[in-house]
Amino acid sequence: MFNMYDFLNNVVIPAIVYSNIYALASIGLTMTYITTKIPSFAHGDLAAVGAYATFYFLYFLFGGIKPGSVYLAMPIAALAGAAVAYLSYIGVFKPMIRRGASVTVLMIASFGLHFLIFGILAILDSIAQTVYGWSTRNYSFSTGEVQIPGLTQSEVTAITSSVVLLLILAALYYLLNRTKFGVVMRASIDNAPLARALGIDVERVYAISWLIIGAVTGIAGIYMGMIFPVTEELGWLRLPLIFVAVIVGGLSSIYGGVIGGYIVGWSMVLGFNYILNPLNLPPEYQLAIPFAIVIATLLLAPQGIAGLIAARRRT
Amino acid sequence: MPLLKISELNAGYGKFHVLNGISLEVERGEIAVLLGPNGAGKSTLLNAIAGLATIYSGSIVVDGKDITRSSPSEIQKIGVGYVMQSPNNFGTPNIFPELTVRENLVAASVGVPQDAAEKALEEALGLFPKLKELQNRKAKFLSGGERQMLAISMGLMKRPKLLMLDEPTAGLAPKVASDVFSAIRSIRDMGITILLVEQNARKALEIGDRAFVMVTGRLRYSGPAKELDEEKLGRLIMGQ
Amino acid sequence: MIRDVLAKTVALVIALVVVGALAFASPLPKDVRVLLQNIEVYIAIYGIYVISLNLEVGYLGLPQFGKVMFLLIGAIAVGGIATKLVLLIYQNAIFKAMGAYPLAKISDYCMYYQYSVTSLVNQMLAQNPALGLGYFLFGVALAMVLSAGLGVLFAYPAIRLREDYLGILLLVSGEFLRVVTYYATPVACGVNGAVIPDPFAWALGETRTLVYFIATSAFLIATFLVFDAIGNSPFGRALRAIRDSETAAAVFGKDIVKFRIRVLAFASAFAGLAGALLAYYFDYTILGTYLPIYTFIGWTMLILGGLGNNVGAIVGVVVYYIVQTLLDIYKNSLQAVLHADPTYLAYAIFGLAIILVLMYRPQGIVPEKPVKTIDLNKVRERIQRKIK
Amino acid sequence: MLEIKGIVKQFGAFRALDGVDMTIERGKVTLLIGPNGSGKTTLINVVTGVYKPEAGRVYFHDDGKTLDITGWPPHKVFAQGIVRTFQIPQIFQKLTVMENLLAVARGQAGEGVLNAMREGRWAKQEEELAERAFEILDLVGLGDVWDRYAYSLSAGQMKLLELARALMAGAKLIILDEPIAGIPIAQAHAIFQTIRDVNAKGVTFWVVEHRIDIAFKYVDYVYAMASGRVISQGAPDAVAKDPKVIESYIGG
Repeated sequence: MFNMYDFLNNVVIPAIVYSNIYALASIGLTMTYITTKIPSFAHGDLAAVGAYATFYFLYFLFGGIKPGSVYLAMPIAALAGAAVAYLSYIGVFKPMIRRGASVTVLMIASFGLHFLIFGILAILDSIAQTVYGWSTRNYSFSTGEVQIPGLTQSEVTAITSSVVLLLILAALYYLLNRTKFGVVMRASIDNAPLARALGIDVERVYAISWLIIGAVTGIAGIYMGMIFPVTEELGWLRLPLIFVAVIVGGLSSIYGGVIGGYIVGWSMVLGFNYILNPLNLPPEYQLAIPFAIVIATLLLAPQGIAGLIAARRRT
Repeated sequence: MPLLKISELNAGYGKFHVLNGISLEVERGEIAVLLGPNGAGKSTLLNAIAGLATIYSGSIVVDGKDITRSSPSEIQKIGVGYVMQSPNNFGTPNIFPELTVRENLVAASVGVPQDAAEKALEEALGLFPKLKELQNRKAKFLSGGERQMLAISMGLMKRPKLLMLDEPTAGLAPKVASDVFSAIRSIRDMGITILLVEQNARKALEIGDRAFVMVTGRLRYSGPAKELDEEKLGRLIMGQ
Repeated sequence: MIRDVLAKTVALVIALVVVGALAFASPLPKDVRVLLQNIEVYIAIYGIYVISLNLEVGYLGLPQFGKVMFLLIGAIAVGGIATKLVLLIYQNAIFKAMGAYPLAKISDYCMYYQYSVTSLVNQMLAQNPALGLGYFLFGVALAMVLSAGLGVLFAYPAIRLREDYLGILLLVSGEFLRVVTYYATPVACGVNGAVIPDPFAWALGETRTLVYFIATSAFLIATFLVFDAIGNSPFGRALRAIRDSETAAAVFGKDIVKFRIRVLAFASAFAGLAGALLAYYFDYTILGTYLPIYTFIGWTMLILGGLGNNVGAIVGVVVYYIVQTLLDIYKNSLQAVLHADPTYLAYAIFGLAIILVLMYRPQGIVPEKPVKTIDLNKVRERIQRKIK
Repeated sequence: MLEIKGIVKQFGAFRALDGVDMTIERGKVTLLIGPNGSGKTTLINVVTGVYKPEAGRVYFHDDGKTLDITGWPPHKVFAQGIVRTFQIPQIFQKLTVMENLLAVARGQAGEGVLNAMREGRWAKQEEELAERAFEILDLVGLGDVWDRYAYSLSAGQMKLLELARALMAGAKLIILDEPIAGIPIAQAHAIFQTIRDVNAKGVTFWVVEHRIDIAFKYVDYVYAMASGRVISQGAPDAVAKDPKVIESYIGG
């Protein structure tokens, strides 16, 4: 018998939360890719930076995490993510791109960066625990979610994360399509040699896009922290799935990445409820479903969702 | 004082030497045409002026300012507009295909104060009424002639003193090409000096005041356009 | 065999003998020797792993971001398949002692009595060194065959695609295989981890380490010899040509897909060998631990040592373990200063090192050398004499 | 040696090649000129199998036999001994000059992964190849830099390396796409002199080049194309004076 209440609680709510998290993380990775052509292995770490910034800020302010307080910290998470992303671009990627580094070399540099950020976060985490007694390891942000009477925490998170995702998408849409900077940024992505010839400082445009990438991913880190334990591995462990979302989305459009995130989130939850559970397969297999999807995507439509949409438009 | 003065310029791309000791002057308010066979280095000369090629020695002075070592954006600020060939030597078109006509013009007005940019935009759309109708269409859906008109308008957005055009009529039907030529004349009448690279030498010499002929990276002729007849041009190009 | 390759191999043998002597038969304090012994085995195993990675990355320019998959396959071959074979061989004896057939209900075996069964099996294997050796070689060979096959299979969807797609696909495939095998208890006891019978159960204590040291060193030497020989051959030259310009290589008749498949199969086989050795040496394996991080540790070693040079690959492994060991030795004092586990410091240091090497010394510690097939100087002289 | 008959190549509504007839004589150096967009590179691409023509045939005469190679894939065209170079040199940057040559030799026994380990199977062949490679390098004037890395060469030397590599690959007909683009004049003359030297050894050349003032001095026969058609052909002097050719460059 179909039970609406179970369906909402076991399928819709978790699917929305997962999807929003992967969508938020995919926005940044897609932007990294379309601006500077780097499938960055350090992308997940930007989310971890956002999560840790939230922690330290809230512990510094309140000595702990109070209901609703993560939203107070959201600007800090965005700022921290933006700062680290900006430094990565200016300090590592920009000089390497200027020297003509190949995609593979940039990918290796990005995992060097992953090691670096990951190591620093872990050390800071230990210091926070041993010196200041802040128990940040394996903590969850769920207690920092706002409380709405009559709704469970998951339901609230499903709503808030959707609102945040929509707000970010609206802001990005406005920025890209309604501001001069947005036009310049799209121009730099579309035809960089011409942009340079027209006197656009393409590197500066990319640097600003990295600020945006870091800010959005830092915010994604807060929501990751609501359902996964916060450690320095918070983002890194999600990275393969973020890659899946981005590839399925087509690596060429932010909105494609969001759709990819939704495909990852829903396929995992639906697969868990309607394939794994009835067949008595271990729940961890839900990770394998998006992996299977990406392998199928590469076999059948390497250009992903965005490619399919573009192809339809052409015909 | 000439608007553009190039002295003993040697330039190319990295290891690839293209220009050998080019010296030339373009006066204010004239249309100078640059002719020569493919591979003579015409586009490279324009790229060098725009700051997009490697300069080994020599100097480029625009409006009394030495721009030999300046960046592309500095050169634009001094007043050099550049409409590249399409596709250019980076393999890209001279417009932004994914942007609308209007957005293309906005992108080309980077660094111009808001009100001046809006004025320039209206002016550009006034120069080519066709573009005004199409201003919200993505550039990739424009015809060849419309694309060239858009590219020329983009070159005008910063109100340059010198506008360089690289083969603006390549691949266009004769009727469309002559529209482009008359547009070039009206741009000159706005007081903008023009340096034009053209395949269609006959047409170019008709509208040009001064002509240069380049062959294999060297300047072979420099003088009034009227004095360059076709026979002479033919001999220059054929290397005899 | 090319003289240059032979000379390098001999140098490697001498180096291994010297450190072996230091570790097993020197007046050094016991704890120092034990430390050395362990590091040596790891260096030998990771040496194989990184040399095979070098053929893919350094020679062919293939973005092998799924390398850990083959350590995993090695572990499956040993802990999942070869182990079961031994259990099958001894099943009657086990039944007599424990009252159950281990393979009859695998989940019970994994959860309740795999330790006691394995210690029983080890006692029997200690009496039968020949069977132990056969079981060891079977596991190794199986790991190599499985790795070669699966390596090609998993790369196939993207083998014609751009480097970034291929790299990500390999990474994701590794994760796919890890998740699927880890949570399938019958493969290698899932979350419990599989206890692996010791093929050299007859050797005890330091002797066991010595046996492993000799075995892994022998494999390292063989691997080095094979990879350096094919690197310094027309084959190795063709790979580098493809790496430098796929367009030109294709124009001159090189079938790029075919070369990619050959290299993937060959290199994966040896990475699988490394995985099998690791599993045997550790005599225990949890498939869930084969995380992408080990791919990147391999890359770190290779980048530091020098891409495109097999000596560099080994140097990179050695440097990595020296830093790691120093951090281990000063662990406590570092911990006091840092207020954190020095392992994390290692991550940060290696991350920074990769970035700095890529930016300021992309050739690594030992730069790539031209392919040496025959003595070209001699040919040159001969021709010049002929002209005169 | 190469006979091109009535080739038509259409891209959408655009007719890039409009019935081209051309003959490349064995043992000669033939030059192809024409303004941008006249269809020169398209024609090369049709001959070397990159594009399939809508109409027309390409015949290759060799060893007394005639092969219809129309529409053959690139590697099969290559196998017949027709090698082309690219406008932008596609050399193997991190290989030495010598390795660049050895890497492209045909039929190497040591290119299989298993044979690679058995030196005995390929060492002798390698010696022979090296000898031939040195001869070719001496011929094109790169003998002194044989052990340098290719990336350290000058632009002119890179063009020579491309030529040497084509010879190493056993080419009977070498198609050069702009062999002296971007090369200083003295070196450009040296390259054409080398082309003549190699030609004297029996290799046929078909050269596309814009810098006609230099090229005309070194070639036997010239074809001029405009708008996808051959508009003139003959000895260099005659073509240079042909009003139709001058017109094509002036008229646009």
